[in-house]
Amino acid sequence: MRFAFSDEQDELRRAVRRAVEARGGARAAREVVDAGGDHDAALWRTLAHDLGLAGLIAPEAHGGAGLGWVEVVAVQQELGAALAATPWFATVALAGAALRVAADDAQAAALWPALARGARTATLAPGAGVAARATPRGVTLAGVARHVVDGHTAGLLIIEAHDDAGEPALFAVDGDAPGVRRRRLPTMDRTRALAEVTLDEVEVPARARLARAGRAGRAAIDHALALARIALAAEQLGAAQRCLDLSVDYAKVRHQFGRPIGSFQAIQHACAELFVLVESARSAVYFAGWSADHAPDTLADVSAATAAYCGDASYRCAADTIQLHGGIGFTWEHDAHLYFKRARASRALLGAPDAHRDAIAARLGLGADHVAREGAT
Amino acid sequence: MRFAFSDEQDELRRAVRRAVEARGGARAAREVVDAGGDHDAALWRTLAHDLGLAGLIAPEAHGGAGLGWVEVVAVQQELGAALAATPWFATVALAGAALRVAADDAQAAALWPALARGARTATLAPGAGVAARATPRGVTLAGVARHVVDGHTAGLLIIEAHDDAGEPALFAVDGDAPGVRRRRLPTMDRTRALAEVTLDEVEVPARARLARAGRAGRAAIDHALALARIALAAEQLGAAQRCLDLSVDYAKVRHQFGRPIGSFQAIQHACAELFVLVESARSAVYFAGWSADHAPDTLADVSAATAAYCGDASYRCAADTIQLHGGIGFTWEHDAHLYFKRARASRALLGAPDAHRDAIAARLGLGADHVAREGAT
Amino acid sequence: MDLRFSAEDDAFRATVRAWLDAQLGGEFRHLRGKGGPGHEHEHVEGRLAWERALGAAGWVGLGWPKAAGGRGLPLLHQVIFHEEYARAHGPGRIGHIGENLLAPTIAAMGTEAQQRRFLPAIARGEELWCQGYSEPGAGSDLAGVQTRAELRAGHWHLTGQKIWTSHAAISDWCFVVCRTDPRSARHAGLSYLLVPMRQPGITVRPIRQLTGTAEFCEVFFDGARCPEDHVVGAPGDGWRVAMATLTFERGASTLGQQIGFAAELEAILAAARANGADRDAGLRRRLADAWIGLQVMRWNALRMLAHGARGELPREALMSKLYWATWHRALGELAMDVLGPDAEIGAEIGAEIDPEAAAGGGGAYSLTPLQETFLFSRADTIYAGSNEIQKNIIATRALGLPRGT
Amino acid sequence: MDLRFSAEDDAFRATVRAWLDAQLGGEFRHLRGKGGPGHEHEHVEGRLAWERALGAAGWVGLGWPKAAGGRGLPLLHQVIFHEEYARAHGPGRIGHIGENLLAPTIAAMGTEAQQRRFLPAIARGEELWCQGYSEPGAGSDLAGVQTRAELRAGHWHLTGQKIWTSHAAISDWCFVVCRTDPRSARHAGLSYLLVPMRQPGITVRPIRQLTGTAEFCEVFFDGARCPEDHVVGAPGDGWRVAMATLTFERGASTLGQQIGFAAELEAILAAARANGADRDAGLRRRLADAWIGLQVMRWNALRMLAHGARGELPREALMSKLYWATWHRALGELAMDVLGPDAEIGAEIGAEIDPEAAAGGGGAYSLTPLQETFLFSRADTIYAGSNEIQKNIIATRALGLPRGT
Repeated sequence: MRFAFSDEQDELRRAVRRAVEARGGARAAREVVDAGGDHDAALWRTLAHDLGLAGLIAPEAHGGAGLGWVEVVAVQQELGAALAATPWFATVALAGAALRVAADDAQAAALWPALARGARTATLAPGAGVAARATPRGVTLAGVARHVVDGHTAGLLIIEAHDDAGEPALFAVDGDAPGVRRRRLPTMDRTRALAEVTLDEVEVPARARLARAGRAGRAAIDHALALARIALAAEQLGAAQRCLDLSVDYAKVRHQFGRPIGSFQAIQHACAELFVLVESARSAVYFAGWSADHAPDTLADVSAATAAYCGDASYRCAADTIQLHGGIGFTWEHDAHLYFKRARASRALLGAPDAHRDAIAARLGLGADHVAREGAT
Repeated sequence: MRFAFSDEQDELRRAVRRAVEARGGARAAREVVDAGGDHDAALWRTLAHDLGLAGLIAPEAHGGAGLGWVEVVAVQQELGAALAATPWFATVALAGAALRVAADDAQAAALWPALARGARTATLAPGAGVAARATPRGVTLAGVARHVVDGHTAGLLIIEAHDDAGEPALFAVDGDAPGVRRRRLPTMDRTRALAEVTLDEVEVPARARLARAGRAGRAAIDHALALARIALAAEQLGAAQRCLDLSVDYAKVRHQFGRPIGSFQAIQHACAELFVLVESARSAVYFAGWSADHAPDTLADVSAATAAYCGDASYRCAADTIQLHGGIGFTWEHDAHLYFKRARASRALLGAPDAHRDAIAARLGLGADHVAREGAT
Repeated sequence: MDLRFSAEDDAFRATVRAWLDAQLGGEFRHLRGKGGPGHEHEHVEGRLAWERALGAAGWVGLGWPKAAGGRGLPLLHQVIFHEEYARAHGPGRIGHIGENLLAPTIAAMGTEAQQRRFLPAIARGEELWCQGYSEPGAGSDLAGVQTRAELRAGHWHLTGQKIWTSHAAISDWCFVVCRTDPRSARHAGLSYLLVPMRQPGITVRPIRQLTGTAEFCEVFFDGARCPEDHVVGAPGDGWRVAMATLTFERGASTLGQQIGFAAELEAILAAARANGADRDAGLRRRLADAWIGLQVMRWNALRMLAHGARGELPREALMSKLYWATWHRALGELAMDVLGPDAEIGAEIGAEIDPEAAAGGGGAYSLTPLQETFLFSRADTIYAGSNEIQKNIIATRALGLPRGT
Repeated sequence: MDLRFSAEDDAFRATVRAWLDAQLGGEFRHLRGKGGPGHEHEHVEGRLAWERALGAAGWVGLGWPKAAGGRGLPLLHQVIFHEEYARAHGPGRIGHIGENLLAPTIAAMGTEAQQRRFLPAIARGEELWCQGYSEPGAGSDLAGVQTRAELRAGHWHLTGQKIWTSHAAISDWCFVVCRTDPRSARHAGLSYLLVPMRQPGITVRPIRQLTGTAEFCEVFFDGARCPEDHVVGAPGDGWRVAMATLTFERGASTLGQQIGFAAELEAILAAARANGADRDAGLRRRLADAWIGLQVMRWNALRMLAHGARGELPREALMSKLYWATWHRALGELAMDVLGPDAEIGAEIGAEIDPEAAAGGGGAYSLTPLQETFLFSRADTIYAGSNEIQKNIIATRALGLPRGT
């Protein structure tokens, strides 16, 4: 049993860390924010081209490294620590998860190479806002997907759409296809772009529907989301760890009443509680990453538990980091607010913690006959 | 504006305090518990006969003092501080509230005098467990009322029963009436007796139905419960204050690491948080007591808010009192567990805090079309 | 126990209401709801005029002693004024610090000359004050102040830096706690100086906060001066004077503040009803709990004020900052959870990002009111005594626990 | 990352399981699920026999060095043993303190004579040990120990009082931290003595706890003796030895403990399904959260154990006591909230109070298992290092924050 990254996985993690640190860590994200930009293009170049990470999970046959979710976790952890503003999350952890789960061989061969080369970005638009209508020529998609990560810049959109019977499926749509309108939404967290994607009777061929045998429809979408949530949780872990580090470092040097504030028990206990959250989040994320690759049967529960835990833990770490820094933590100049806003946004992305708890409760057989009993009273 | 007891009210409070202290405070409750007894008979004698408090809220015409809920609050606060095991709460704050709200003049004249003299005890059994069936001779009551405070010893039972249409009403039933079976339940908190009262086709005359004009049915029961909850909250306040006092006193004298533990910030902050809870509970209880007498329109909301706040606050104070005392707080010998068990039991009596929150949410118009919307999906 | 206002109280309330309605329905209509915490940048010129209008109508200094030029009204009347002010959506009071902190200090501890010089201008709403307490190295720890003042040729010469100073850019004066005995340490050797802000040697720099706006300032003193007699109390007695200032805030504005909170809560309730978040039982209970928390806050305030009207505030008043700050911060979080994924979306939803504003640095960062509540309320538990400091104060002063070492 | 057990691990597991099934399905069937925290009064004689059976079968001292008479098994095998033990509902281990605390201490720091004298009897399950650390005036603060021992004529003579001592009434031996240099203070001048419990001069008094049962004892030393050479390490070196003892618990039993927790949680889930509490969305989420918390606890434990198998436990292991104690205490509260008003009702529901038992003093106080969990778990956050102490330890040792003064 080995509950830690292998040497290769850890080298991958360190390479990403070196890359984000070369860009100044969170300073790069801040520059993107201050300029109203979409991404840190330089960092993306390094990740995608120099390190070849755009193809991290792409099959080797399609130009990728063919690695798994433990490696995704390793990368995301470091990107989260620096609040990296790149298309990596949407391209690899969102769209990539969907392709991994649901694309058949022909679709994989058609879609992966450009993504793996870093020549094209992608995203996933889950939800019930888009309708799919079969036509003689293929499928027509119509509706609005909101809160789509990088939705206005992604070259490839993987869109959840529902047919007349309410059955969902995933469709690969070119971001520039006729009828696709997209606009960036003004968000509180400016380090991750969200967009509204409107599909105005967009016609796609039938083969745009991701259709890997036995891995389509609701089950495929849920599986892809389970993977995506683990990647998001890894990012939250990295950010939470950084928040704790910032707080502990500050508590050691900031003096009040003639002593470092870190010698006050109130500060010590607050930091200790964050430590518990961070280390527990780490155990969860690592376990979930391993489960994604090796234990599909329990993945849904493991992912939901990890997402619920990390969503709350990272928010709490970021919020307390402001408090532990006092006035300075409240300023635009300090990074604390960037972590705080990212933590809040991430906590509502791909389902809030309470939604994950509801899913687990349902699987535990709680409230199963809720409606029946309600009806009886 | 005067947000404090009047001199007379405060003298009443002090008289009760002297009475419970003369009995050794919580030690008297402990003796009742250790002996498996029902009540502290000596204290009840003092309260009912020496101080005349059995008739505190009874109309003067029926042998009482004709006072109001601010006075009830003053008494309950001190009884709660000592965990007094007496029939006062059930007789005056439960049954008395019901009579005050729902008894017509003839019923008041028939029922109050024995209660006001302390010659008879009483209780209230709310809930939906008992059915009322009209007969040619009057009404037949059948069913089971559980968790009835002092239900096995009370001379007079005020029982909520529902007719075939589900309409509730309150009925005054003699505790020894044929068909009434009662047994004390084994409870975790032994300082307040709960009983199961079984009504096996108990026949009562029609005049047993409390029927004050315009104050019957659901509205009367809700009003009585609103009053009862305020009395319970006052008791919780008294107990919470005592827990805080015990904790602060202990923190001043208990030394660890060469200094009083009360000089450690962790202990200081825990105590400070309890202080906020206790003082806020006091504001709520006093305001609610005044509202009971002077602001009937807002009473339901004020009572629910006070009950929710005080239920949680007193539980937290008692729980933290164990923690603040360390090992000694966990022993049978120390009073902390008596307060802890009472706080837990009280928090579930007359509705849990979440139930009060649900009631307030409904009045705030939240989830009003819940069922309709659920049905539509 | 009697929680009703008297007939006299009600008459006073009617007078206040009539005046406010006339002004805020008329000449000053555009100021309704502007300014206040998180919004101090709004309509500054208009609000300065409003201060003068308040002063001219006799609404400044309601609680000051008559001898000091005030009206000597009882605490409950002050409370009524603030309640009505909030109900009428009166704009954020730029004059608050001069009226409620500095003026009572001078009235109690200043010389007659200081009283004559400073109080009337405050009462007229003409001179604005800011507070020079915090420093980068002395936030919670006032005794750690390092700003120095040296007496030379009849003037104090100041060197140092203050921080978290509200209204510094528009204030005429600042009361500054600084070290006048260079060999002193901690509480000793501090003095309380009255320093004109409009002079060379003072630089004010706004601090941009996480909301994107600038609520507080840094103030740099580099050779700034004030006359020798602009010291309150004796030189070296500044700690005592500074502490006294902090006790003059009697909480009269508390109920007004709560009316603002109630409006925020109402907006959140409306949002929950509108977007269906109220179908979630957990959110329903949190909303109900926020409502309960606000009622309790009101009852606490009434109790403290009713007590305070008869003399010193009771020890229970020590909890009010901790209570409201914690409640309000949780309200901000609740607002976001009610809005769900839409909580992220800023004010100009439906509009593209303005590329010019974005290029100007800082990006266009236009928040919705609930986003502002959420973000700005993070400061509530930090400024004016953090939650940690408040708990220290309760533990030692209200509960008598021994000070930590 | 590889979270699978190896084939060798699985084979070991099968061996353990077979033995346990045979014993706990046969001769020791009546001990299944008996004893353990909150239940130490149950079936004591049977559990003593069980200890000897474990010893005879070679299940004691799995992790001790072979040189010390143990089996030197890797940590993961110990973990497997504990998991299987819990799954088989093995009774609470009376021998735990001797096996897992005292024996490794003697193996590491004792003399050869001490090892020969004491280890085999522990390995055979024949001699039981209790721990003499806490005192009425020194709970969290071991350096405050006041129990004294004086060396006279080849024996240490002990005077003083220990408290919170589990199994004191049935133990053969106690390792006692006491002050052997009367002029010493704090950490200096303490010694770690091995004291026979069955002698005049030792009085054991059970401490009745809030559950009504007696889990812990007080131990009074009044002229009790032990031979001069029954000191581990040098006289005066007791602090170092005592601290070493605390590090020997490697957490091998952690996953077994969690299997017990899982059974409690399952009982609460079943209660919620049965009484309809699961219709309440708030309770549903709290139940799901308890489940999540337990998974995370397991993942934490696996991570620490997998790491610990390769050497020292990582700093993250410092959090495990705080985590499980806090989780378990919350579980107890959740159980009560799930049961609602019925949570109050004790075990003999349906029966009248037994008047005789009641008259015997203390009342008949028979709790349901969930009530016991609720009440006993209040101790979890206190004993073996309170939550406050655990946070101090994390802050200073794991995070390197400066010690408070």
